[in-house]
Amino acid sequence: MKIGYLAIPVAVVCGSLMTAGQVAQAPVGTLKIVSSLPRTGSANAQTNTIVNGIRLAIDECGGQIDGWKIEYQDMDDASPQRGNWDPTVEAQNANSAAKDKSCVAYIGTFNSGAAKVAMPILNRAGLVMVSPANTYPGLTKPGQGEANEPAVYRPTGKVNYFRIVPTDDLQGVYAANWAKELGVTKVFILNDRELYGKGISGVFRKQAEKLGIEIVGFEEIDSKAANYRSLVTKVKAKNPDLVYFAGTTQTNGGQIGKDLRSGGFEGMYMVPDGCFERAFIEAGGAENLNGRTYVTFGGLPPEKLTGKGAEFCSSYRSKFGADPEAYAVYGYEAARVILAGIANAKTKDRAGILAAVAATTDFDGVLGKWSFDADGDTSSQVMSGQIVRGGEFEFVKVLGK
Amino acid sequence: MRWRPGPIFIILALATCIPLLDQILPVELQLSEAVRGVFLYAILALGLNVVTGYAGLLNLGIAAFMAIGAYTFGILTCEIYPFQLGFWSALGLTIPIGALAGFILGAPTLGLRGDYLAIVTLGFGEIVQDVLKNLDVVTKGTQGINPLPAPTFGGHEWTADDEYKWYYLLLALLVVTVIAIRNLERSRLGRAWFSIREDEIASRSMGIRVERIKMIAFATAAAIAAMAGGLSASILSSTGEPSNYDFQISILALCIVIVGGIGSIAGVLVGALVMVGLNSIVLVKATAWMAAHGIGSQGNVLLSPNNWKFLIFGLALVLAVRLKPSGLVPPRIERAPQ
Amino acid sequence: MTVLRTRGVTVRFGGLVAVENVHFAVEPRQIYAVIGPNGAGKTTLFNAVTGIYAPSEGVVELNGREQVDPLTKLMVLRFVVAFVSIGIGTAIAVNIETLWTATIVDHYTFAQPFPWALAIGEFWSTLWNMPRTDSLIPLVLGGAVGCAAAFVSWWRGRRAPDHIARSGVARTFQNIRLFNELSLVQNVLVGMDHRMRAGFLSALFRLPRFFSERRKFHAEAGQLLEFVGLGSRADNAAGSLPYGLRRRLEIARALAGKPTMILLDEPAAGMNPSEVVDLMALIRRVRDAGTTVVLIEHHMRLVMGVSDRILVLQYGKQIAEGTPAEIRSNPKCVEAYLGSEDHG
Amino acid sequence: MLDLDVFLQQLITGLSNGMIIALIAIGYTMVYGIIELINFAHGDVFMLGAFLALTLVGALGIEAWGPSGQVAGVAVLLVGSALFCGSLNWSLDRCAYRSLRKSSKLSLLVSAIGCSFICMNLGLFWGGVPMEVFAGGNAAAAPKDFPALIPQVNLLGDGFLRITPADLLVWAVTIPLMIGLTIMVKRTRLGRAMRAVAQDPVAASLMGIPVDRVIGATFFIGGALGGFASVVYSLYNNTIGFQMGTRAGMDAFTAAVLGGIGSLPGAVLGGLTIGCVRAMSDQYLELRWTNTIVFCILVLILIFRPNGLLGATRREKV
Repeated sequence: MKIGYLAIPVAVVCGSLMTAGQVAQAPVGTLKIVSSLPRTGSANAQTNTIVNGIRLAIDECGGQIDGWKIEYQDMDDASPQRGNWDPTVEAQNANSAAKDKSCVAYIGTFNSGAAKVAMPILNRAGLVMVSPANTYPGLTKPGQGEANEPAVYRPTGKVNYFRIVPTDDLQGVYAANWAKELGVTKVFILNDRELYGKGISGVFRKQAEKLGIEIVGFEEIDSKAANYRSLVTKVKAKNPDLVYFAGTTQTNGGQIGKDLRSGGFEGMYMVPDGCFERAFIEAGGAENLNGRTYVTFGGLPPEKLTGKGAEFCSSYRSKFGADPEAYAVYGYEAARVILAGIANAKTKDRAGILAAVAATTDFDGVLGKWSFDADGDTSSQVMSGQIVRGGEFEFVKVLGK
Repeated sequence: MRWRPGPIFIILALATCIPLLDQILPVELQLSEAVRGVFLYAILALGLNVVTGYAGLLNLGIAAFMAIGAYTFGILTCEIYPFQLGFWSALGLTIPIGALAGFILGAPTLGLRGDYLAIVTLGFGEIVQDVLKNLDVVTKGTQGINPLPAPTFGGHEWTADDEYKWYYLLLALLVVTVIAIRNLERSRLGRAWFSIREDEIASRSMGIRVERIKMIAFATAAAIAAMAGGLSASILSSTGEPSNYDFQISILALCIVIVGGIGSIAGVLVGALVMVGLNSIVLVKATAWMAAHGIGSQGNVLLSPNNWKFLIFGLALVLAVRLKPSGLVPPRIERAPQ
Repeated sequence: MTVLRTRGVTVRFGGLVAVENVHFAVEPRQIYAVIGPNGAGKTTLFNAVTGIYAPSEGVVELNGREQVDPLTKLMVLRFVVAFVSIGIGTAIAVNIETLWTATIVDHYTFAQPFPWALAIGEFWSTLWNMPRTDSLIPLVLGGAVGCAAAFVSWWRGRRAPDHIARSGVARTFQNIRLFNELSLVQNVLVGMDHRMRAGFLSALFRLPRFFSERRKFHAEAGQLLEFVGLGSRADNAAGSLPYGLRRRLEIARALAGKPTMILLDEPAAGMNPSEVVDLMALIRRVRDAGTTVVLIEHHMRLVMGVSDRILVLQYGKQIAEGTPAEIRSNPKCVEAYLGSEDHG
Repeated sequence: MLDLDVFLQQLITGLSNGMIIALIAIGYTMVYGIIELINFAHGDVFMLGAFLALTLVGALGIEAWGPSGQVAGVAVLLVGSALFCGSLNWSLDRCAYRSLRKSSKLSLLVSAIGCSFICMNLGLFWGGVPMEVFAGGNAAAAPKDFPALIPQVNLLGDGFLRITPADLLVWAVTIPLMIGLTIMVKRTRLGRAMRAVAQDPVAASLMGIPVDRVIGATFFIGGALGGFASVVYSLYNNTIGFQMGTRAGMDAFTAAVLGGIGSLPGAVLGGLTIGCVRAMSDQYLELRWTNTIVFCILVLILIFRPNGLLGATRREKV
């Protein structure tokens, strides 16, 4: 897939979406979309932008589709005593969505671990679930996770879970390929011991081995540590060209970048899309990351978007007063694919909407033109590579097809 | 003496009515699922109450035993391991394994003075998470183990949809735990625990084997916490990830015990209702209501209701001990071991 | 047989010598008093006898046996067991990933039956064939630490007060140490604890044994409270008792364990004259019931009235020992202590 | 020789990290010594101190003060944060702990836990302040970059071994503070009063020592040390976030216990031990096992020295 093709202006989703907003009439009924994301605690910054994206998508269709009123509820799957996602709360959210007859779609979860809890519940309820952030391959892809995955998440046998982000197995491979292209011969791999980081680092490691990159070290960090100076010393002693950290801003991606610099490490630093947000640069300090920090991201960065995508950027900017982050794009896309599903559904109930969303093909989204495959994964395999320069992410190239 | 229903009985009797009430309430007001969480934490806190309330040993790592219970249950039942026990036998096994874990931690450290023991338990809570995360091969690391079975009755395995069955099962197990702990409390053992809490030197001089008695308290607490862990894993059908059993869970359990009334079973039940109720009922419903009515915005950090949750939880703790320093339902002396 | 004998007991706190070179012996069914001015080291001596402090020098013998447990063969066996079990445990724990892979992961295919016998055999052969550095080092290190820890805990516990109390020595405290939040009966029942046999399971499941034992000991505790004159308050909290009665409760609690010897630390402190008379009667009754009594007291009328023998301490040193008549006529004692006969 | 360089580098890192832990640990140990409270809010007070420091950096524009001006700036931050944290800790005592002196230690503990949550939430709000140093306050919960006011140069030239001005700052602030504090506790009237209250508050109050004021002063000093630590931490690590107090507090509490709770030199020794063990374990074993190793060492030390490394054996009066 070439850049030009990707950058095709994103067309109108469907006619009804546009007209419904203009026809002012009493709503036929209410359809509710809920999202369940960790809103309390450290992931709050990321989920804020997801929710902004969702709200923008709903506002754009005027809160109405075919005379049905679209309601949105923003649920929190974190609890104050945990300060992070809480499985009990996630189950509670999923159950209440399942019980609420007007609820037709579930946007979530943020953490793949939470998805494991929610998926069987929503599957039994026949509720469509679209995740803007889960990347653990086992949730959808047979043979990638445990032996019983993903069947265990589909007790009814039907696929109701979809995701619009590429999974770890893609990103790890692309990142390693890119590292090879950048001329890396020795790499030191780190991960944050979370589901996301462990997955990507494992794939990265395999691919790097395949490409003949020497792996001089593999460490799992403590994501709550105050600094990583002793780690940097260890890294420096091994003298790699690249340090690959599979983790997120929350799990100290910024701090590692900072400590690598202050510890005198001169090589490159690469991180996955969990760090593709302004907060990463702010946490790491632009002067520490500039010119040496590479970021991969599933899709094109917002500023590279044209047409419908550019429109999204400008309306996001005018509505929320800030540039959209990667997660805002994901949130927006997740909401739009659901709204399109609602518009296309023959019957405006769970089964109809689920069928419509599952049938999504050649969707003109801000992430490109893509479809859902039989497992519920996005067909989009576009990833882009960024470098941090001048305190901003700068687009370098498209990775993969 | 004529039997009068005590506060424990009244609380538990009221609890049986909630699912019936839910039948007539709209979805937003239904409580039974959230109350299930209260039961789970009540069981956990009852365990902690044995060690902290009765024996007076500050334990800041009770969640570690919950994690051990959950992972034991997971490994013994999940279809990706060869053991594949059923719900009841696996839940039964979490109890001795939890007790064993309590013994392993307790054996070298119970000679320590109060707060030295506290830091050891706190550290234990952290490393259990670390070990569960690091032993990928055994525990599947951060993936969590799933699916886990629910109890079967008459060949029908429950799912999360059978929520009232779950509700009553948890309630029944809570009642069993309450009875078991009351039996222990009102025995020679309970008396020994109380005496150690009151005055360790005096009880030693009366021939109480302090280390052994402390050890039993520790292991009992660990066993109950492990059972709570197994139960919670079964309800969620997943062990979740190791960091789901972190320090904050231990802290919540401790707050339940102390806010409710140290060493009082009724206190623990009330404490669980208040603390967990605040967290997973009041705050959840309040933020949902505010969001539905367009109150607050998330652009501003102060106007987003979710950002106030820590503050409200903290204030509740400070106010609770300020107003009721000995707990909401302090233990009554004449009810103590006889 | 002598119930209690000390040979040259000395207790030092840093540079301070609290008790120095004290020799005395208490015969069965005696009432033995230890007197001396404040700070003479009487309570310290009691603490050394009951194991709360370890004597810096000297030996305490109880019923003809040294107070400190000797290192028996059984103990040595326990250290060996600790070494082996903790060593093996450490070795398995350190290599758990390898073992688990060899045993479980390699033999289990999803949804296939699991070859148990093969897997268990594999477990042991893997453990056995492991590189010696992986298995022996943790085994030796873990075993050594475990063995050392077992030794340290034995070393600390071999003179423990609970151990001494269980061998039949009970005591009361100068600054009363009751369990204030327990009722009177419960306080006494704590004293009986080491005579009870019903264990964890019989309490948990309320087995018949639990009930029979509870009946028996509750009745006995009631009698004991009657004996010290507190029968009517059995269910009050100990913290609610007036000061004078607390001492009685302490005595009842100490007697509850059926001790061969009871040590009373200033039982008459804060009592009025009529209470002292009652106390004297009580002490005699205790002795008559067959228990040896050792007491520390400042109240001279009581001491002279009940004691069979008296030990006088001053600045930690033993200055006299003998019958009340001998002490009364000993000029050193009169000078040191009895000069202030009106005390208390 | 590279291996030796690596070892020395880890030692330097370990000592610097350990010093910071020790500085926080002293705050714990002082408060514990005097009212036997594990002051859970201490870590969060420390965190708020770091937020104040960052606010001062932004408000005063310290980054633009030039090399020598920045030294003055660091001094301003140290004083400002110390005063702020001291006062905050004192007010916590005044509002949340004082009324609980007579109740059980555990109620006090819960009050402290509550304060910890409140402070953490205040930190979250603070992160949303629309200032440039807080990245405009858009992402309140995200970690914040703390500008490197101290140049990140290697004082030892171009070799592998690095000592940066930040390392020197840590030592230059911490060591005099510890010496000063030890002298204060040993020599001054306040120090004597503190030790008296720690021994026996009732007796001390009978001797005319204003117990509440002495306890308040202890909280102030402990908090102030947390304030110093927060600035040192921020300048050393260059990142702050509203949840950093929990981990810092946990490490510091472990250090205080390891050294013998209540003992000032013990807290320092404990902090340095933990810092060095961490660094060595990171280097010679695997990072993921570091926490476990620290814990095992703690347990081992406590088995053989139940009162910590330097803790006095407390003999209960019987």
